[in-house]
Amino acid sequence: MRYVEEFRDPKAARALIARIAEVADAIGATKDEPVRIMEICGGHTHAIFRYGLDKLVHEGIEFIHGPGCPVCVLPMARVDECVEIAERPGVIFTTFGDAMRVPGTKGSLMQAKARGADVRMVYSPLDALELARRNPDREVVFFGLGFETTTPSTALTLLQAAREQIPNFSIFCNHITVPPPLKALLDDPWMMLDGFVGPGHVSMVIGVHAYDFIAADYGKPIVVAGFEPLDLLQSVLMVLEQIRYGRAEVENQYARVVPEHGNPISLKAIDEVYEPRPSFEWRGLGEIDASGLRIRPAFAAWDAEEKFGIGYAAGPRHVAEPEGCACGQVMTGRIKPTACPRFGAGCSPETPLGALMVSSEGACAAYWQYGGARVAAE
Amino acid sequence: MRYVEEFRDPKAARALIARIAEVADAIGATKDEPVRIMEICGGHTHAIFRYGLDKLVHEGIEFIHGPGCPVCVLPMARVDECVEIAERPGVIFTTFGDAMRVPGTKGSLMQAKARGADVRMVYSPLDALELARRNPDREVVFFGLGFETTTPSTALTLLQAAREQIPNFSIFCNHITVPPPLKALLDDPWMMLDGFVGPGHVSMVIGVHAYDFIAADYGKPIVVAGFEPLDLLQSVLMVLEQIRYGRAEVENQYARVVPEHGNPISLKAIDEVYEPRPSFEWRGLGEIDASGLRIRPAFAAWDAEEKFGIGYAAGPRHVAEPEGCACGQVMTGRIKPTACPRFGAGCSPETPLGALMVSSEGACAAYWQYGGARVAAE
Amino acid sequence: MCLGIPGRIVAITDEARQMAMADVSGVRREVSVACVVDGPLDALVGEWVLIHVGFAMSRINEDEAARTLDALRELGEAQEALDAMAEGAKSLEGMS
Amino acid sequence: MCLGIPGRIVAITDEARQMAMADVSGVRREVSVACVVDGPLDALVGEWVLIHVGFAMSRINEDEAARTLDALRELGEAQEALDAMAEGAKSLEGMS
Amino acid sequence: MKDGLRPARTLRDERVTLAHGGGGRAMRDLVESVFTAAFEPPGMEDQARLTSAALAEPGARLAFTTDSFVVTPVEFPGGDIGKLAVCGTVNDLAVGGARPLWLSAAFIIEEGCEVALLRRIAATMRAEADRAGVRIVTGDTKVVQRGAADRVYVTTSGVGVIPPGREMAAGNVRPGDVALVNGVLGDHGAAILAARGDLALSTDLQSDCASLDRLIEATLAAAPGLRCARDATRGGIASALNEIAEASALSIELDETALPLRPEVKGMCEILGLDPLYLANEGTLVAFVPEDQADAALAAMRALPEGAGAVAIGRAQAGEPGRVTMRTAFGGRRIVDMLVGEQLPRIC
Amino acid sequence: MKDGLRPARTLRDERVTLAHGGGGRAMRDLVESVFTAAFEPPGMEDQARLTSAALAEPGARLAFTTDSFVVTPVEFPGGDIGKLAVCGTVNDLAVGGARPLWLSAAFIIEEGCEVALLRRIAATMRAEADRAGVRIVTGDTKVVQRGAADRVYVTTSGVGVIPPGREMAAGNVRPGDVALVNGVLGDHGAAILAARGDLALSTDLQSDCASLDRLIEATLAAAPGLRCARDATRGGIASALNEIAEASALSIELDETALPLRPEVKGMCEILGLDPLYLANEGTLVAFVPEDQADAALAAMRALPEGAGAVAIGRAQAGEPGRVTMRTAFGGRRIVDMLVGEQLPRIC
Ligand code: SF4
Ligand code: SF4
Ligand SMILES: [Mg+2]
Ligand SMILES: [Mg+2]
Ligand SMILES: [Mg+2]
Ligand SMILES: [Mg+2]
Ligand SMILES: [Mg+2]
Ligand SMILES: [Mg+2]
Ligand SMILES: [Mg+2]
Ligand SMILES: [Mg+2]
Ligand SMILES: [Mg+2]
Ligand SMILES: [Mg+2]
Repeated sequence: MRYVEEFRDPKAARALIARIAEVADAIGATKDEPVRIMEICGGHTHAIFRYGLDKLVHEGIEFIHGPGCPVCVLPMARVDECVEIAERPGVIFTTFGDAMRVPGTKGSLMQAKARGADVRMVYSPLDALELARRNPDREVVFFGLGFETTTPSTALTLLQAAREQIPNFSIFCNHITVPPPLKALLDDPWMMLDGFVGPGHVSMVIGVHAYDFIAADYGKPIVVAGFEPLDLLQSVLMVLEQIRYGRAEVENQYARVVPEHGNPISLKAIDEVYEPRPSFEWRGLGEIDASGLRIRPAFAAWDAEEKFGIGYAAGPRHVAEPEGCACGQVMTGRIKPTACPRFGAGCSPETPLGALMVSSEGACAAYWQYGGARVAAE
Repeated sequence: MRYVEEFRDPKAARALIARIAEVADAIGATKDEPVRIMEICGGHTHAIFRYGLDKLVHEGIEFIHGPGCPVCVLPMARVDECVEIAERPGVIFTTFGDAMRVPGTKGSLMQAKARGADVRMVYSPLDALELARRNPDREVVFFGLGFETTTPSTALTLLQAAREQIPNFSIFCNHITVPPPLKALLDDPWMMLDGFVGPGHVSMVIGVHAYDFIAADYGKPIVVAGFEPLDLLQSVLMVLEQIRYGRAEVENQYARVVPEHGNPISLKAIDEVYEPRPSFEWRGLGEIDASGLRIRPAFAAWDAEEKFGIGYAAGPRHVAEPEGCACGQVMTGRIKPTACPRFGAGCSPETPLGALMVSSEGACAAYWQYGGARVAAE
Repeated sequence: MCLGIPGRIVAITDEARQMAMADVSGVRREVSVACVVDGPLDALVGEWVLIHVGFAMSRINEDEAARTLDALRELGEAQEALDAMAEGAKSLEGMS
Repeated sequence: MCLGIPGRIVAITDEARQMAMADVSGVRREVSVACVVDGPLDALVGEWVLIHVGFAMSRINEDEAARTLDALRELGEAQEALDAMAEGAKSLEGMS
Repeated sequence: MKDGLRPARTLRDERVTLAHGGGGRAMRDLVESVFTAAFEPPGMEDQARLTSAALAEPGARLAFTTDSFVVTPVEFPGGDIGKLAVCGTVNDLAVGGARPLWLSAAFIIEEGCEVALLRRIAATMRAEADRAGVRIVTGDTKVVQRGAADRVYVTTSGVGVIPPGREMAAGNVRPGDVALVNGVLGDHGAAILAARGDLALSTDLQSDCASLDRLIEATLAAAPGLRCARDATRGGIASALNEIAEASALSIELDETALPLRPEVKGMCEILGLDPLYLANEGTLVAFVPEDQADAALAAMRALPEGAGAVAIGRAQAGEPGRVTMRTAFGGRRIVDMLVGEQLPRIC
Repeated sequence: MKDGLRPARTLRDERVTLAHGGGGRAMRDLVESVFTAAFEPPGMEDQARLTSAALAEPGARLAFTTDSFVVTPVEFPGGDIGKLAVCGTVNDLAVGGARPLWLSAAFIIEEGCEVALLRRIAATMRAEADRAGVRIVTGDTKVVQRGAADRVYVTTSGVGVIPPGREMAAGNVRPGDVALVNGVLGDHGAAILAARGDLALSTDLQSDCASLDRLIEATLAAAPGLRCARDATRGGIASALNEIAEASALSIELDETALPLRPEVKGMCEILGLDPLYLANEGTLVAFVPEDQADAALAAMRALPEGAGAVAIGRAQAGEPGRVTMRTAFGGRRIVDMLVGEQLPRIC
């Protein structure tokens, strides 16, 4: 697999690991006083565990798993609204598979499906649009979920629906943006991060300068990274080098995919279709200003919130998170999943309490599945 | 079972059979020159075979099986129209079970169901109306089929739908009336009938005087009969007695159920909802004037012909009957089923060519199932 | 044609829609009594009716039923006497 | 977040809708190329793109990829040399 | 968990989702908590491993049968699909003279099916298996999309042993043999028709669903000449008799007055225009015995609750091979043919 | 007909209707014309009656297994539901060391199903049964309403004989034993995902669906110490290994670089975010052999087409009972847990 397998080369990995260790030692990182690097993106969390990178790198490097999983930060109230829409007669509710198992107070979409709702997994919003074309007597709703990487795809799909004037298609928009929660994290006085590995696929759309404030305003290094293990290791090394030499810059490890200024066509589509919401609720993080997108009034005909009078269109609604769930603290890097009192004691992938245990991107699920907590240290 | 089992008493049956034999001998009926009595009604045909009456009575009595089976006389074109309606998206097509297997050029309703049409068997038109109430987003069509016995039930159901203003219910009206085809039969110069056993359940609605013309104009005896074996035997005896004494009257053997003037409420409902069609096609008999009913324009909203622009509303349509099928000749008593060249040779209940082999009331099916042709004479 | 079966009205279930519960040998079904009402609905309870496709189409006339049955019964008894005579004749034959 | 995978455009399937067939290790899927067009669609055939939820989101920059890989390869070779030295040191140890 | 051990198997879900069919832990939870908990199979390999002294006896034969059960509704007066699935397969073994030993049970479950329903079904299966002295030793579960099944389907297969020298077969019937049934006809079919609800008929009828292995052993003990038996399931007694007539190349004549029928079954048949001879039974068999053993066979049947209503209903005759007829109450005679398709309720 | 004999069994219908499930003549037409015509079972009683010298051998055990097959689409590259149903049950017998002898086959058919499809399925079943040397000896068909099944479901049960002294079981695995697979992983699951069409992915992948009885006999001959084998069906190789680890109270370590995967399977997994270790296989097993017999076992497998791609993928170890881990390409180690529910395609 071109552009994939080259970046999984064990020889180069060993070299990077050795260099990381060198630099870690040079800057005095130790197990007890580690350098704390947040990989913002759940995809990076997943890769770290899949390849066991956390165990391979110097013990003075601690990965903090950030909030960059759109499924994990989805608040219960939004899941409930998905279920409500899906259970309306005549609706075909389409979603990425990730969202099927996230629990709300009325259960998950998978459970709604079992109760009779017509919930279908799709690979692409374009497939949902095609379903709408083929089922003119049904209302097809697409659960628009994701960060800037995914937003252009739903925007372009909506524009296509508008061009074809497909009346029975709408998007339940839950798109969110990466920079605002990072700002919130950095503003938290309790926070102690030394650097960031940035989500490469977000920057593929928005470019690298969206993170300038991290370096400029907060003095933290950030390296925009690809998703293969060598990408991650190289990015960690680049963060460490910045720390070693007292730099705080935005660097681009993933230049093969990420243009400095992002993708203008994608950005234009986002801007045409969406506008910022005043605020949006993040699971575990609460309401964050201007962190969510909504469909512009011009496209209200394809906005499921307007069509069904649900969600923010019906006034904000808050649902309490399950008792004892420490998702918020895990997501902000305050504790490791294993430190949550419910981890493995009531909360497991079979019976997830929080979204972090549901999504395969979630830190808790990753700890569970790949044994971050359970494989005996080598 | 009160009012049923008393009329199945073997002792009385033997007495009736003996009396029938006496009278038959007295009037000189023989196997070669039999008295030919038409039981008009398919229900009577069924009972004759179910109880083996044809074999038990004097060999000088020949039963001629009349056209009184609404399923048997249903022309292929109407079956095709049923299938067309049933195959429209959103339609729930409801029918009595009898009509499920009748073949049209597009197969039967059962085959349409197998291809995907939503065809449901109901016991009563009221059950179809209830389906319409419960499925407001579907069009529920009831296949109104039957003689005067059944017509009041669909009329009252339609009136109920109109009272409740149920918009998604309609009746595909195929109701027909008994007297016109009898007149047609009697006008046929080829016809050689000596008397009739009349359909009791029709007279329960229309009374006995509807048959006055048979006695008055054609000089043939007719006895309105019940459906239990003693009813039938007694009625045959009554016909024979009329013949013996040269009478031609309308007699009522079934007075426990049949009032002389029928049922005024039923007659009123029929008259309110239906009007005669100029003519209607009968399978095997062709078009017969004023032999069918249609829904009055005032109730067009519940008339499936109007709603779907099908059937007589779309102009009459004729479909040729299958080649070699002698249904018409069997139904007019010209030949016995076993004389049909296709009987058992291409036409059997498994692969029926004509409706007479499909309906369990049909003479061919009765011959087949109960062995009229196949049990060795005792 | 037109399967009909005697049943007994055991209860009125819906005055407005003229619906009643009928019993046929222990099988119960709600039927319309619209065609057989001629006074207060309650008066139908206990009555025998002829049922077709979910409608009570006719009330059964008990007197007429009895009349027909009596005639048949007489015939049956006469036949029995005849049968007995025939049997007697046969056994006499057997003796000869 | 945001699973993305490199694939190669092998054909244009719908000019009007800007759809193309992409190939990922022998798996083919129709994707939108709306985000990566900058000229005639046909020019995309043969190009490598990064695919996410049915959209080609970015063209892969072969030069940048090569640059990154070269750096990694150098590192790897340096490591190999180091490994060999370590191995040598170890076998020397073994001899002692 | 924190110690790395697997959690104890629990199933908290109220309804089955597609996750329970995925081959993972959710499926194991379902299987262990619902099915193996009830059946207690001997081991968890992909196949049961079994030994039986009876099977090893010289001349003994192995009997093997299968049936899928798809009844609607899944629970009905007198039983549920699980009871049917055990009785049906036990009976298909027993009517061949086999002693039932082991059953398999495979479940196709519709997404959304209530777990509590599955537990009830598993419990009745275990209870009925215990009653019949068989073990459910292996099984399977699959979950299909909503709308791709009707709550749950059960397929059972059965293995039994036919003791040496025992040879019951439809082809063994001889002219003069008497046809016996162990009880009333048509209860199951009529009860299901009513329970389905779409004809809005209600009755107090119960399915006759029962295991008949004990009845057959008792009948064999009393009437060792027992030629054959058939459980009169789909297609009713008429179909069973037609098959026997065909296999034996004889004719069978029934006596209408002898047929045991409940008033409710007659009533339902009159209302809907059905013939009770074609209604399904699930605990009723027809057996043929030599005339001189008929009384002994009937007495043995009647000594058991499942044979309390046993009567002779007709006999086999030479000639007219394959034909079943019925002598009607007043001396008529009519063919009792096989059903063509299924019986449809009719108005006329 | 005019002479009163039954018509020859013919089936002219193109599609199955409810009439074909009614227990009457239409059903017989379907069964005889489609299924018994293909399977040629020994007799038409309600149960097959069977004898086998192998079963009578002292110490021999009977193996019994069942599975329902509900795959969508019913026909797919590399096979159809019938081939799956035969291979799956043959394999569930074979992996326990049994020689498969007899199968039952029960069909649940959706109203409207094409008769031609059923004929094709019956033909592949017969062909695959012949290949595996088993006979389909008994069966059943049921027809359900449209929308109450997905064209056709097949449940097969299998009976086989485990020769005296042969004892393969997951609990027999010992530390140091080597885990072998007979070929590439995940082809079936990936081929079905693509064939289903709703993700609009197309590949040239074929299901690996195959009978493995011959392969197991050959492996046993070459490596008599063969501890156990499991076909890695639903839940993939990961689930099979977890079950073995648990049953043997050992841990198993896989070597990521040794896992045989086709590029297309890797591609599909990358696109959808799936893990090939959890993809279903239908002709792939994992077997454990003592280390000193591993090469002989591999050689024996590789001599057969269904084992041409055989490789060692890991080994059993003492400690951490029940755990399966994988050594990643550059030395990391991660747990390979059982799947929880089913793998869902993901975007992130
Ligand atoms: S273990 Fe469960 S409850 Fe605790 S933080 Fe993780 S997901 Fe939330
Ligand atoms: S045998 Fe068939 S073709 Fe001939 S008259 Fe009867 S139904 Fe018609
Ligand atoms: Mg069977
Ligand atoms: Mg059976
Ligand atoms: Mg049976
Ligand atoms: Mg299984
Ligand atoms: Mg259903
Ligand atoms: Mg199994
Ligand atoms: Mg299996
Ligand atoms: Mg298996
Ligand atoms: Mg069967
Ligand atoms: Mg379907």
